[in-house]
Formats: sequence, C-alpha cells, structure tokens
Amino acid sequence: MKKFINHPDAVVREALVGLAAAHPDLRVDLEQQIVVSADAPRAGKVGLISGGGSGHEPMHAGFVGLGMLDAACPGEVFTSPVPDQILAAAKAVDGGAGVVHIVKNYTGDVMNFQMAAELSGDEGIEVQSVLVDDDVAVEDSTWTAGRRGTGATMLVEKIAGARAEEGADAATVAALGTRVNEASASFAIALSPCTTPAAGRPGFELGEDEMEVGVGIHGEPGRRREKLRPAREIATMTLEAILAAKPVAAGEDAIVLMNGLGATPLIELYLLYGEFAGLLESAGVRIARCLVGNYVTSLDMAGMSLTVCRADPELLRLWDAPVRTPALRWGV
Amino acid sequence: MKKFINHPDAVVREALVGLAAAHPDLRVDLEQQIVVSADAPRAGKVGLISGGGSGHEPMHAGFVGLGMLDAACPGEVFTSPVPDQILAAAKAVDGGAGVVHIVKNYTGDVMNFQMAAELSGDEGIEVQSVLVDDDVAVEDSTWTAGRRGTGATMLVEKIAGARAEEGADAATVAALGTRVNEASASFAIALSPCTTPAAGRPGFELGEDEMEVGVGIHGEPGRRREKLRPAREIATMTLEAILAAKPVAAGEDAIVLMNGLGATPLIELYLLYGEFAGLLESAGVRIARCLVGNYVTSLDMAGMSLTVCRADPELLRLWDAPVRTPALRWGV
Amino acid sequence: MDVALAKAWLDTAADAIAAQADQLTTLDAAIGDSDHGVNMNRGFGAVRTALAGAAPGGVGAVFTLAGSTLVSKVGGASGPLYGSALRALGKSLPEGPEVDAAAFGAGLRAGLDALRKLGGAAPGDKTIVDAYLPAVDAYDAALRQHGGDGDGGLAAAARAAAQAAAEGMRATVPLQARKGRASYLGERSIGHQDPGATSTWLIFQALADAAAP
Amino acid sequence: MDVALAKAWLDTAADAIAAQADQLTTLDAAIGDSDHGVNMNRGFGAVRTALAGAAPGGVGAVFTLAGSTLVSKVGGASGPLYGSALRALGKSLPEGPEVDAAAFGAGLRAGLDALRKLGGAAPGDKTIVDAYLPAVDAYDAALRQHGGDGDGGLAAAARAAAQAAAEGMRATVPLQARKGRASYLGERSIGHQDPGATSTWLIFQALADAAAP
Ligand SMILES: Nc1ncnc2c1ncn2[C@@H]1O[C@H](COP(=O)(O)OP(=O)(O)O)[C@@H](O)[C@H]1O
Ligand SMILES: Nc1ncnc2c1ncn2[C@@H]1O[C@H](COP(=O)(O)OP(=O)(O)O)[C@@H](O)[C@H]1O
Ligand SMILES: [Mg+2]
Ligand SMILES: [Mg+2]
Ligand SMILES: [Mg+2]
Ligand SMILES: [Mg+2]
Repeated sequence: MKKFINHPDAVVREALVGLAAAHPDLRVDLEQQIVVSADAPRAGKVGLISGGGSGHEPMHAGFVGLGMLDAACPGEVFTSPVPDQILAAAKAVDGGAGVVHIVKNYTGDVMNFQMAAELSGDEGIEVQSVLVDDDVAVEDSTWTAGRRGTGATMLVEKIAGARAEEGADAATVAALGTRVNEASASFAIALSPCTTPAAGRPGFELGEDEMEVGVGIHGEPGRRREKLRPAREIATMTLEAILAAKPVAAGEDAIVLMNGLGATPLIELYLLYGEFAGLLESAGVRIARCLVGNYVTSLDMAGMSLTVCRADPELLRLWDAPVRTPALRWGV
Repeated sequence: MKKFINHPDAVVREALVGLAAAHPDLRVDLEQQIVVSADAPRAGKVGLISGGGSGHEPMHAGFVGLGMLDAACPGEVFTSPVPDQILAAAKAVDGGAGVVHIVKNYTGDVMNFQMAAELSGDEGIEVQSVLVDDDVAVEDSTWTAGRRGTGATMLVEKIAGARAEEGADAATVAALGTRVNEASASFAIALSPCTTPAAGRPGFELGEDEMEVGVGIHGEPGRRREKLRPAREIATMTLEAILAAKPVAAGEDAIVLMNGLGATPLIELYLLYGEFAGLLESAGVRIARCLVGNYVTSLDMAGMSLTVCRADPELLRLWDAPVRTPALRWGV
Repeated sequence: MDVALAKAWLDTAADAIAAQADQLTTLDAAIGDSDHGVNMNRGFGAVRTALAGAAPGGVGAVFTLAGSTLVSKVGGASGPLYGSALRALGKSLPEGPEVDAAAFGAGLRAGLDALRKLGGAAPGDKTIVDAYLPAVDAYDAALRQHGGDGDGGLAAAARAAAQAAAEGMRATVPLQARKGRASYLGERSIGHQDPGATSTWLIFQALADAAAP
Repeated sequence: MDVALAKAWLDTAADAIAAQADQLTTLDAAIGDSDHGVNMNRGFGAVRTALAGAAPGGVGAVFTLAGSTLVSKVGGASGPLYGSALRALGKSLPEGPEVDAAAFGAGLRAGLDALRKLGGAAPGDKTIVDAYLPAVDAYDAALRQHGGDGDGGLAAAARAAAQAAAEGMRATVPLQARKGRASYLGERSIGHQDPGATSTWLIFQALADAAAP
C-alpha cells in the first residue's frame, strides 16, 4: 500500500485537520468528528445532515456550506458514522426547524442514522429522513438489502439543500429529497480495486483485461466481472441499465452526473461523457445540466459511475440555486 | 493498460467532444483543436492563451472562461500544441488588444509557442509571453533546459486572467504573470507512474516501498528515488525544498496549491494539506488562500505537488476576483 | 456469571478479535468492504478501555456499558448490531453482582432478539444470526441437559454454544447473502465465510475460554 | 538528388519510423515522456500524406512541404526541430527538379544550423545534434574524398552519414542530458540512448537506403 498518510488509524482525523485548515468556512469538531457550516444553526432553517464512511471525498464534508449541507458526519473509512456523531451534528445545526438526515441505503448507515434519530427525538429535535438508493446495478429483491445509495446522494444534497435554504420545513425538504432519489438511477464500473488504509491491500484482484461491472463505492466486488471493452460499448451498456430501471422519455430533461471513482483521470471522464451525451441525444433526452468530475469516490479506485436524474422545472431551479461549499460552488 | 477509451489515437479528440457537450460556455473547435471562451473575442480585452500537452486536465481547457483564459490549445497527450493551433487561438480571441501566451518551460512548448508568436505577429496580432518555470526540484543550471513549469501555471492563469478582465494591456498582463511565476515554487512527489494511452505501459517502474521524488507532470522519472516515508516527513522535505528556493518570510502571505497528480484520493490531499498548513504556520507564514484538489495532473499518476506563491494585496485581490470556468469558479 | 467473569469474557473476546482482526478483514474483503476486523478491533478495544475505567456494580451494567461503547465507537453494520445485543443482554439481567446460568442464557437470547429486530435478518441470510442463533440454542440445550447450577453449568453451556457457533459460521460458506453488504454481490457471495458470523464465533469461543474451570 | 529520390527518402524514413515507433517510445519512456515514437510516426505519416497529395516541382519544395507538415502536425520538441531543419534544407536548395550532392550536403548543414539555432543544443548535450552533426560531417568528408558527381557520390556520402549517425547515436548513451526533457533527470539520464538521436539515425539510414544504387 502506498499512500500519503502517517498511520492507517489516523487518516480520517488527520484529513479533517487539513479540511479545517483549508476551509475556514467550516467548523470541524475533531472531538465529535463532525463538520459543520460556520453559520449554523440558523434560526428557522431546517438543518441538512448527511454522513457515511470516509473515503468518498469530496462527499460529504466537501458539500457542507451555503445551499447544501449544514453538517457532515464522516465515519471511519467505509464505515458509517456512529449515532453520537449524528446526534452532535443535529444539536449543532438545529435552528428550531428540525433536521433532515440524508442516508445512503447501507445496513450500517441506516441503523446508525436510525438510532441517532431516536436520540435526537429524545432531545426534542424533529428528524426527517431521506433514504438514497439509486444504484440500479443491484436489483431490489428479497436477495438484497435493497439498492445501494451512490451518486444520486450529491444530487439529493444539492437540491434538498437549496430548498432548505428557501425556508421549507423539514417534511417538505425530505419529501423533495426522496423525489430526487426516486427520479435518479446510477450504475458504476471499476477498472481497478481500491485499498483502504486499514486493510493495506486491494479489496479484490482484477486481470489486465477485466473490468468489474456494477460496483459500489466501498471497494466491494461488483455484480459481475467482464472483459474490458471500448468506452463506447461501456457507455451503451451503462446507459441501458439506467434507462431500463428508470426511463427518461424523449423530450424530457435530465441532470447528469458523470462521476469518477477516484483514480480515473478527467480526460477519460470527459471522453465517456461525450459518449453518454451522444447516446442521450439519440434517445431524445435533453441534458439540462451536467457535472463531470470526481464527486462520489471510492478512495483510489479507477472507475466511473453515471447518474441520470429525470428533472423538471422545480428541480432545475433548485439545482441552479447558489451553492458555496468546498467542492461545489456557483452563483456566489 | 486499462482506460475508458475507444482508441489511443482518438483520446484527445473524443475528450474534447465530451468537453464541448458538457460546457456550452465553451466553443470547442475540433478542426483546429482549440477551446475558446464563448464570448471571445471581446473588443479591447487582451486575450489570454495557454496550452500544452493533454493529460493535465483540468488544465488548461478547464480554465477557459470569465476571469481566466480566453483560449486553450490542447496538444496530444504530453505533447505541446503545434503553432497552427496557437495561431488559430490567437485569431479567435484577439479583440484588438493583442494576446498573452502563458507557456510552461519545456523545450517543445517554448519552441511551438515561439513559432506561433511569429506567425501571429505576421498577422498583426501583438503577442506577449509569460514563461512559467516554478518547479524547484530541477536546478536551473547549464545541465538543464531550465526549470519546468508545473502547478504555478494555474496561479498565473487565474491572476493574469483577472488582470486582463480589468482591462490591462498585454504588456501589463504579461508582466503580472511573470511576477506570479517568480513568486511561486513547486515540488512534486509520485507514488506511481502514469500510463499514456499511446505508450500503453507505465513510464517507469516503482517498488512497493518507493516514491519518486521531484517528478514533473509528464510521467517522466523524477530527480531521485527514495523509500516511501510518512506524510509528515514528505511534507517537511517538500516544503524545505520550496522555501529554500523561494523563501517566504514570517508574517508574509502565501497562496498555496495542494495539488493531486491524478490518482491520489482527496482524503490524502487533505491530510497532506494539514501537514503543510501546520509547517507553514510554524514558520509564521500566513496561508491567505489555498486550493486542495486535482488541478494540474499527470493522467493516472498517484502523487502530489505543492505550490507556494508569495502573495501581496494585489495578487490576493486578483485571486479573489470572480472566475467562471469548468474547473474553477467563484464570485459568479 | 459474576462481574469478574463478565469482564473476563469481554477481555478475552477483545484479545481474540485483536489476534484475528486481519483474518476478519480478509473475509470482509471477499464479500464486503474490508473493514470488519478493523471495526471489531476498534470496538472491543474501546470496550476494554471503558471497562477498565469504570467499576460497574452489576453484571448487567458491564454488558450495558460494553454495548453502549460498541454503538458509540464502531459504526457500520456490526456496531449497532453487537452493541444492541450486548445492551439488551445487560438490560435483561436481574440486578446484582451475580446472575445464574439460566438468567444469563435468557439474556443471550434477549440480545439475539434485539439484534434480529434491528437488522431484520433471518437464519440463512448469511449474517451474525447464523452463528448467534445456534449458539444460544446450544447453550439452552446444554443447560437443560446438564443443569445450570454453579459455574460448571455455565462453562459447559458456553462450550456447547461456542461449538454451535463454529458450525453455524462454517455453514455460512455455501449461503447466498440476503442481508448486509454481501447481498449486493448476488451469487458471488456464495462460497465465502461470513465475517460477522466469524466474529460471533470468536465471541462465543471467548465466553467458553473465560468460563472454563 | 531529384524529386523522386527526395520523396523516396521521406517515404523510406516514414516506413522506418513506423516500424521503430515502439522502440523510440520505449527509449523516451526511460528519460522522457513516452511519446517520441508516437510523435515521429504521426509526423512522418502526415508527411507521406502531404507528399502524396502534392506535386512539388522542385527538390527544395519537397523538403519545405515536409518540414512545414512536421511543424504543423507533431508538436513537442521534435516537431519544430525536425520541421525547421527540413524547411531550412528545402529553402537552401537551388530551384529545380534536381540538385547535386554538394548542394544537398550544404542543405543538410543548413538544416542542422536551423535546428541548432532553434534548440540551442551543443554537441554532447544528448540530443538530435549528436547524431545529426557527425552525419553531416561524414557526408561532407565522403564527398570530398570520393567526389560528388552522379548518384553514386550521393549514395556513398549518405552511407557514410548513416554510419556516423549510428555512432553518434550510440555515443549518447553515457552522456548526461543538458537539453530537453531528459535534462530534468540530472545524472539519471546517463546510461540511456537518446530517442531523438535515434530517430535522426533512422532518417539518415533511410537516406542511405533510398539512395543506394
Ligand atoms: N441485517 C443484518 N443482520 C445481522 N447481521 C448483519 C446484517 N447486516 C450485516 N450483518 C453482519 O455484519 C457483517 C459486516 O460487518 P462490518 O463489516 O463491520 O460492517 P459493514 O458491512 O457496514 O462494513 C456481515 O458479515 C454480517 O455478518
Ligand atoms: N534543444 C534541443 N535540441 C535538439 N534536440 C532536442 C532538444 N530538446 C530535445 N531534443 C530532442 O528531442 C527528443 C525528444 O523528442 P519528443 O519526445 O518528440 O519531444 P518531447 O520532449 O517534447 O516529448 C530528445 O530525445 C532530444 O533528442
Ligand atoms: Mg464498512
Ligand atoms: Mg512530449
Ligand atoms: Mg465491512
Ligand atoms: Mg517525448
């Protein structure tokens, strides 16, 4: 394992030290291991809280700030945060209007956020939750813990964050977040495994001519292994899976997130995006907004995910609303 | 080699197709292989042009837009652009006030931009040039082609771009760019080689416990090979080299770019940034502004570079000026 | 079971988990996210510290503290599950510095119930439940058979529980996961031993070791 | 040297470079950025296309077109350097469909001068110059010795040039680079053959092959 670290156990904490140094707009509480917007709590504003294992940077701490999250709870690498962290975040951001949890659908995340919601409720803080489960590589069946939450999480955070900024109440913000999740589908492909600092070795082995299809964002193996194919064929396969699960009709608008998993260079992401844009155009779908870059990552995994969100004027208006966070900024 | 591509020869062109699809604010001319700001030329405004080999994304095309570059000329991967491209860019952005070339100090870049300057001059376009040579890992001696241009390039582009936006003439903008370069020093360390699509194999081999010290951004081997060390020691060594070459005194301001070379996850960059921030604080240097992320990359190389620019109120004012480009945006 | 044995069990478990952390992580790499050993080791290390710093007067309090510590320190799936189980065990025990083997067995089952309520896993889903459930059943059966008075009864029941946990753990290999992260692998989860079932066995084995006369 | 031979030379060079592109890139990987073969192949492929599509009337025009094509298509260090050299060669030649071996030799030297003026490299800097300079010297010496009349003189001079280029190329191995990308490696550039000197040898060898009776 080759990483710029001091000790595997200290990675999350030391990265938070750096985050604090880099972004005076954020309040980083190393004791509680939470990242809070400097102006939180704001009276009457719903507090948006997300969190999950570390290793997906810039998500979530990079999305804390005006128009997006009020707090992030980074767990250990690929390990969901604990209830205490989430409770501390709720206390730090509740301005009387309650909080909204944005939770990716993993057993650990769901349970820890649920426990935190109970603790927060005990303290008199209203908690609403959005469960994100956009990964259509996983079928939602009795054989799974449901679909995983991946790329759509940042869309939910952006759009729900904008609505919270407008002054909506917790139930409205949560309902909107759920609507974004329902309108979104993601699919990911990896060209290499990733290595967690604690494990010190890759999560799986992949041949020089193989790709892992339908991977999550925790370094776990994917749904199946295939021979590597040209970008055009990979794009076709990926988009077919997405549109089969959540169709977007010709003439409809979409928000598209062309996301890198960490070690894939931007030049490849743009190349892939060109393929997806061509395919969507052929299908008559209008890409109303898009992002190309590393937003929801999996440490040093080479790979990509595509997220397509069927959009409407409200979602686009909220997408365009000003945002000022370390990793996403416009309009301000 | 595992990449999301269709064919090694088509990578640059197809990535530009994706860039065009993703950013309607940019005019991508696939024939000339240039990327131009949609509103160029603007009458009376100096046109800022940069370029270089592809593979350093988001630099340079990702820095085209309001307050930064007017055009970028992406060459083949790690190969400087040709004079025709640069001339085409000059014609596209000259609004009567001439153009400024921002050139990284590599033999190929220097010669091609120089030839283009002559061609542009023949067409009646005034050309001023800024040569960027911030990489202090290379001693400037009779034994080298001078220092290389690396991370400081984006600082020059941002700050000179803001000055051009204010209406300064070409000589003033170029002089300012040169001043930023002179105030800046960079140093890079790689944990892995990178693989160009055309070569199809890594540029060098590195042991599981080795790092390449003093690397450039073209996948070339570095100045020396060393045993991998903890992040703290790496940061100390890097900062010592930088401050020895271009001291920043206690009490002075600095702009710091904590840059990833492509495959290093953000969590490690933040961890490293924490180390650098601590060391600079101990030295009494004030980090007035900073960026942490992948800005000047080397394809899929795992590694980092640090750039420190001694700043003054003028540079900070221009740094803070609004910028709207695919990869850098604030204030608008 | 008295306070000293309760602490000894958790200490022994912490030792076993520390020793096997790498192995647990390797199992988790195959069908999960390579952190189960790290998570469990962080959690049981914290339990050790918490118990060393506190002087719980009752057996139940030992487990309640341990469970709360796991919930607070582990995260992931295993933290809430094991944490809730230990908390439920602690809360179900009668007050006092000592409880009998039957009460302890009932407590173990209360822990299992809490864990199942939280996680929703059924036997055969390739989870902790597949080692925990047979362990509790074996414990009860042993107690019924040999009687539960004195530490001898507890020791024998714990031995039976550990053995059943081991069998349950091994029986997870051919299963396809239906819960937790491994379920995302679909049929690719078949052929691998479940990490959580493995840590459950370590914990029951630690009970048997600590209770051994 | 007539138009047909000029074209044949550049065609032969394009073949040799295509065949050796991988090797050139491998040499560049060791002390540069792994693109010299790709660059040269792209450039000489474009030269081939340009010449096939044009009908230059004079020998000089062939080289001027080839040089301009390299400048327009290659980029990097090698594009302007080889492009300027060929352009200077073309421009230095007397007009007409044929030039004698001496004029061609003077043209080769004009090309070298242009390349040196642009790149600023001295002999021993581990660059193209280290193969090109001895090649031109050998060409001139051969011409002086054997006389330059007819294609026989050119063929012999070209043979001598190719041989000297090969020696110059091999002599770059122990040198420390002082120009171009390899100079950034400091002493680590020692022990590797320079890619540009290698492509220069290929080009002079192509001349010898094309001119062979
Ligand atoms: N719903 C569940 N019920 C019982 N046990 C579960 C459940 N989900 C997961 N587990 C257990 O948790 C183990 C994984 O724990 P761990 O790796 O620490 O957490 P995570 O999956 O969050 O990374 C699995 O091997 C499995 O035994
Ligand atoms: N200043 C120079 N003068 C002569 N030749 C040079 C000079 N700089 C570089 N070269 C030659 O160029 C070769 C590299 O060419 P190439 O790889 O195509 O360009 P780049 O270095 O821009 O990637 C070197 O091997 C060297 O022979
Ligand atoms: Mg985990
Ligand atoms: Mg090059
Ligand atoms: Mg796990
Ligand atoms: Mg090269």
